[in-house]
Amino acid sequence: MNFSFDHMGVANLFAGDFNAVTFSIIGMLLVFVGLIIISLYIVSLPWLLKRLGKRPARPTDAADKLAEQQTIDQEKEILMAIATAFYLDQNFPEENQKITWKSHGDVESPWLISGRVQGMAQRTHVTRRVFPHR
Amino acid sequence: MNFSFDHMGVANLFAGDFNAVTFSIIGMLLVFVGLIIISLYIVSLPWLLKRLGKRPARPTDAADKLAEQQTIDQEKEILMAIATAFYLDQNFPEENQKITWKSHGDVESPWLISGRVQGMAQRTHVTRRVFPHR
Amino acid sequence: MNFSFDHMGVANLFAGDFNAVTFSIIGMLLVFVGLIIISLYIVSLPWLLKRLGKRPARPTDAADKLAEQQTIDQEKEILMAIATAFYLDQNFPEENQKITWKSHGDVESPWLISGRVQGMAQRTHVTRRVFPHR
Amino acid sequence: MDFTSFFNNTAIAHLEWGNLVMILVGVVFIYLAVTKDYEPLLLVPIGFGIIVGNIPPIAGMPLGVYSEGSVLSYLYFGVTKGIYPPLIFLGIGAMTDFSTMLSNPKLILLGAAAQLGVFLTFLGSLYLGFSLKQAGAIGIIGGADGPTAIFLASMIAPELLGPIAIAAYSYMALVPVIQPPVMYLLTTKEERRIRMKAPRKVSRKERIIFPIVAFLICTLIAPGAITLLGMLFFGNLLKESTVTDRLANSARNALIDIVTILLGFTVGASTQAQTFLTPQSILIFILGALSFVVATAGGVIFAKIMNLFLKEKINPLIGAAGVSAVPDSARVVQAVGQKEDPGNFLLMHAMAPNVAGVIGSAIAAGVLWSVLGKFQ
Amino acid sequence: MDFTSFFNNTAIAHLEWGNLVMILVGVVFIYLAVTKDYEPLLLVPIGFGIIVGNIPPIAGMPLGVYSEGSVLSYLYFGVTKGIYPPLIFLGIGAMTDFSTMLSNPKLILLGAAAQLGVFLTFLGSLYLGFSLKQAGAIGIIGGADGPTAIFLASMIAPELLGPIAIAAYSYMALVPVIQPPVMYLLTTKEERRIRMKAPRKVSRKERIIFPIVAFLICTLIAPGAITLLGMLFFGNLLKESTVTDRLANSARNALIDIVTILLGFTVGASTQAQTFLTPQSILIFILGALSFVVATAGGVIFAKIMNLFLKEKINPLIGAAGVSAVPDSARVVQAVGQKEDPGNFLLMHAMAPNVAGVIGSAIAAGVLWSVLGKFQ
Amino acid sequence: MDFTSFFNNTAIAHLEWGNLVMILVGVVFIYLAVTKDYEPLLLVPIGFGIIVGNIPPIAGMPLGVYSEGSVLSYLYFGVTKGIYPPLIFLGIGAMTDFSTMLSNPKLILLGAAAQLGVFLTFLGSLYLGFSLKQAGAIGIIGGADGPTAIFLASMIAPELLGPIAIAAYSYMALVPVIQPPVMYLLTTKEERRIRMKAPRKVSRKERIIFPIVAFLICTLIAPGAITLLGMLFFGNLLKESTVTDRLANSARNALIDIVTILLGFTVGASTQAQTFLTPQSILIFILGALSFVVATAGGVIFAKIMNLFLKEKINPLIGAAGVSAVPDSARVVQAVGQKEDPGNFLLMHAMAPNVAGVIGSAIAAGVLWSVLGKFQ
Ligand code: NA
Ligand code: NA
Ligand code: NA
Repeated sequence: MNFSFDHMGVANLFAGDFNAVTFSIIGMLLVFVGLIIISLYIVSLPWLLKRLGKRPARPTDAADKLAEQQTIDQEKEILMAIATAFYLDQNFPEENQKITWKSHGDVESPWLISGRVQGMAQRTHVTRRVFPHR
Repeated sequence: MNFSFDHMGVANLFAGDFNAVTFSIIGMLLVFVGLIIISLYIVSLPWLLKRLGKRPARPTDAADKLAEQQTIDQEKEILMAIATAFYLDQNFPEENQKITWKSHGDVESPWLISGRVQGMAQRTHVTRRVFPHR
Repeated sequence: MNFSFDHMGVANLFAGDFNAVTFSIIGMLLVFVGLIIISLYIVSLPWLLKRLGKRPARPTDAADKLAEQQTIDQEKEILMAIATAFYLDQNFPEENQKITWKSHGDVESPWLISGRVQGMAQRTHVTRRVFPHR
Repeated sequence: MDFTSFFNNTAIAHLEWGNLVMILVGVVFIYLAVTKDYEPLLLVPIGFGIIVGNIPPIAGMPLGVYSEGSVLSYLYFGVTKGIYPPLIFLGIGAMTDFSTMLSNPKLILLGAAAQLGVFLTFLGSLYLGFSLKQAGAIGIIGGADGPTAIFLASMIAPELLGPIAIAAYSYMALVPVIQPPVMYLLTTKEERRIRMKAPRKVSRKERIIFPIVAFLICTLIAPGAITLLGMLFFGNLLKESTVTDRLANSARNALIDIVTILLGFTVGASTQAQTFLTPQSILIFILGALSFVVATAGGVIFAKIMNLFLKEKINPLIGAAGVSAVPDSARVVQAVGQKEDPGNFLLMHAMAPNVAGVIGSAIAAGVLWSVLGKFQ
Repeated sequence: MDFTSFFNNTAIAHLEWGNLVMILVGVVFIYLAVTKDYEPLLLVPIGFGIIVGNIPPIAGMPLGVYSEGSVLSYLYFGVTKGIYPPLIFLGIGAMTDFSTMLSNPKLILLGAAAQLGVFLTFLGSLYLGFSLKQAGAIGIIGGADGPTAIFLASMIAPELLGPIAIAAYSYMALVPVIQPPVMYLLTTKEERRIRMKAPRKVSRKERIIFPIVAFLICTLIAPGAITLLGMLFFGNLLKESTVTDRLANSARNALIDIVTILLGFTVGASTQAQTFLTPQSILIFILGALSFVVATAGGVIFAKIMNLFLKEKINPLIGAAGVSAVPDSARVVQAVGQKEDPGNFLLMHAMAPNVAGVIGSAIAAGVLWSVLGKFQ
Repeated sequence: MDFTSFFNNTAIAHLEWGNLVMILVGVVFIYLAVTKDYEPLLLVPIGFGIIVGNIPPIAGMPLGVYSEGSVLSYLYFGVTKGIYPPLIFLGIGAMTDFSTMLSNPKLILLGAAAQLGVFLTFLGSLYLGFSLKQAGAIGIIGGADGPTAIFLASMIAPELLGPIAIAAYSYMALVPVIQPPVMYLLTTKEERRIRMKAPRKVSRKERIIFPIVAFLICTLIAPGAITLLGMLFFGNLLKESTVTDRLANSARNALIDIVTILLGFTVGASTQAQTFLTPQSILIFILGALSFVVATAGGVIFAKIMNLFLKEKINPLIGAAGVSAVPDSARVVQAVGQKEDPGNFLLMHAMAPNVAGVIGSAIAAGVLWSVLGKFQ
């Protein structure tokens, strides 16, 4: 641990059978390889997503109808959710249900009620989410 | 730790002097006993609270007067608190006292000044708290 | 660890070569010494700050002009910062830059843009900070 | 120092098929969380943890959860010593509202009935040849409560902790898939349409006293539940007392979030294919699925039995919520009930057996621990 | 496997009278916190911890704080190693405003005078036969500062940690009950009516430099105070520098809340009747009460002595705030003063000796530790 | 028990010149943070920690970070075991927006080029006579990333942890002082005036998939980066998935703040003059400064080389942001660019190499660790 300048010298870079210069070059290369692959991945992803996205989208009419139907279904559910909330509010005036919702803000399975209700407020989110993801 | 199917068999449930079936039944019973006692406690608590609550409430007139007097006392204290706050605000314009209050938001002993001032804002809280609890 | 009253007595205060009474007196003195030095420091600090502050303040006119110039420079920078923010907002509508600013809310080096923009809103802070500190 | 030795220092050189399978499992977990909203707070950390845990490490470098001195091993310490689950229970307690249970005490029994899944799975595991301790730890998957399962496994069968934890959380996420078929099978259309009356209001005093008394009742019977129920009811007291709001707030936000992140991530990272992909793990997954089915059936059937004696009938669907998996199983009940009768609101009623199921599972875990803990 | 052996696995079978007494104590703590608002942030966690710690555990199961490998023992680690108190001081520093002290430096001396309670109690404990280290740890109860008391006890008398911690926190909660009689006894009506002038404004620069200089002064004299005062002034610097607002914010919210929960709960859980209900503990409680009385008297009397030399008299009531117990004793001062003269506002004046008392106690603890730590 | 022995129990009696120097350094750190706003979140905790660490402790009292059983030693545990850096990376991941990088993938290469500083400093340190492991740990200072430097040092050269950490953080704070001269030296006025086009918008899907794929790519090549990059990308997934918002929120607030406080404070406290003020430490500081210069030059020169092949020229200034030091070096780029052309907005473009530099440094650290970790 004690440091002294006595050991200074180029020989240190090649001590034992370890060539520190070669190692450094390979190290730099590995850094470049990693980041270049990431670059290539990024470049190709939009293209990949588009190609993957096209296949299920082929029967456009059917898909459109399905999406439309889903939206209608969801809106029904949202209305139902609002009705539920109203009912609960009437019967449990001590804000019980509020706490229950809050406690799992992000977990809306199975019918995603609150998620969709939230979505109503942030329209861009809903539309982005509803169509391409499902 | 290594698992094999060689040890499969009903005999496993009665290995040694340990009867796993009896144990499971007793286990289920214990779960039921615990939750049944909790149910019974819940059923009986309102009744208990009412019975306990009646005794001090007997001399109704006196109690009412006391409560009224307490409310008046409290309102005096609240006014005093507001006066204090105002005084402090005048003399320590750099919001020193704000920080001090904040640091113990929930601890208002001994005279509950800030608690009651808060209460003024949320009236339901004050009334609920002041009368039945003290 | 077992406690008994058998060992009660004044002799305990002088057991071995340890005089507990002397120790307590010295202990109290140390507490006082510490807090008295703090008092003296507090009393002398404003005086010290004033004396230290006077030296650079000597050529008052020049200093004032410098401060004024700095303020103008800063305001230019603030305008530039607002322009930057506007530009970013136009070109990155997905609120990227917001997140980046937020993530290091307090770190505004090197040109303190956001710090000064914040300061604009809380004028007292800016003026207090800009002049006596720099 | 040549390219070959360098290649041996990469992880690709050591990648096995099992790792790829597990990485895919991790990706599926994240996919389900993001697109289906299945318990994302659990599945995202576990899923990414699985991916991290299946990058094959280099020999001699302390990297994985099982590698002494590694950072992940220090973070995993909270799992192996059972520290994270009680802290999560503290936060859950600070967000749980026991009001519906207090206003509907008879529904509590449904939370007891659902523990049938625990004990039948225990017996099934014994039959298959697992040791007593292992069988107990596998059985508790039927409690449908991740923290409880991890806690008991860490105490009596640490060697099975990984698969038990993953199974428990997977099925909790899959509750909306597993439960409805069982519920339809065991109930008639008329039963599913039963409406229930709005329960009474609960006073603040009742809510403050409840966590103290409930803790005493449960742990005097099953002292093994002290740690989990102590924290659960402590958190609830912090919430209900209202004078300790700021503590309850930190418990149900910063504290539970941080512990959830660390628990999920390290549990995920404990699934290195080399030790995880065994017939034993697959058996545990099958037993876990069965225990969820049995627990659901237990709750529903017990509700039907209760109806034989009750004047005001209860909707047997809410028996399914007795498995806990708060609040997902209560939501499944609401969804199934509403499909039959869109004007039927079972959610709040289902919350009563739901939270009672948490208590019931903790008691069951305490009983299993206290008795089985003594065996080898 | 019969009902008898099952019964032996329950906690009821092992419950002793002492446990019932302690559970009742825990309930009383919670009751006082909820209905009287006495330091609820401390009394609720400690009270529930006492209840948890007095469910008799089953032999062989790692459950309690003293049981190796139990979850509670890991959480208690922060108490036994003295880790929690400095973290609490960090948070306190990040919420403390030293302005009133900076604008009124002579009032600092009152915070020194109140440490009389520490040293007299130390001598009294020695007289009664406690060892030097034990006496030092008992004496610090008179510092009226829970974290300081726990820290010193964990360092020099860990065997007394439980009773010392409970005594310190109990009396801190009871400050509004203990102090007023002493204050009335030692002051005349005229003294209590003394009004004090509003102090000067303090610059930001002064407030930023203060924690650094004060830390250097205190610890160069009493290096034993490095840990506590280092954290206290560090937290204060985070607050006053304003450039580290977000750190100060997390320190005085999430961090201090989480540590307070864990500290209170585990300290409470360390009071198992079997080890806690001893004559020794009762003695410590009596000595603790006396030390609070002596500390209060010390502050008030010193204020009266100071008045002999001062032109602008100070109200001797604010001497009582020198015991620390921030901010409760300052509020007691305000309440007592206002009863005599409703227009008299002593609160901010009392904050100066109040925070000075925290520093004074930490110095006293440092001195006790550095000297007594060397004895057996 | 006389005054002399008391004096020997004070810290003044043991104060050395070195301590005074270090205390002054701590004060300067705090001064720079408060008045110049140089990385205050790092410099204030480290600065106060330096002051605390240089109060000379009393022999036999567990006080400092190196003193077994002291509170500071427990808090320092997270530094010596490398636990804090990955937790900080978790929080950084949860606040990092990789969008600009995703929309500008070619700029990522600048983040690779800047790692030249790491490997040249490694060779320089070897030349000066440091051991292989020490040289690797010193080299990583050129990564301009405090947590990465601490992590690698704790793994392969714990004896140099103090000076390496202080050097890394000091130069990160001094980025606005170190980088501009290098940038001016290597670029022409015309180059500095190059404007860049606004990049394309990135979809949510791309942002969610990115952390998973990037983690796999990096760690399959350099498994030594698992811990740091696992946490970084995990945090980013928590943020981008949007279904785990509350976890991301706690990770980038309470968690990272608390860890930053503890890390900065204890790293500062590890600089006791008696062990810190050595020729070795000074050498490390000189090497650290050089590595920052080389890294900056590497990034700028590589950008100029890229321009030889690109139709749409990039502004070579943004190469300087490849050193990481997020987001300070990106801001330096913006400032230097804007001086030349007030209408030129390089900040967002510079963020791409900036975050790429973080990934690049972590890969470099993983490579150094996996190869050098095997030597004595
Ligand atoms: Na359950
Ligand atoms: Na005190
Ligand atoms: Na870097």
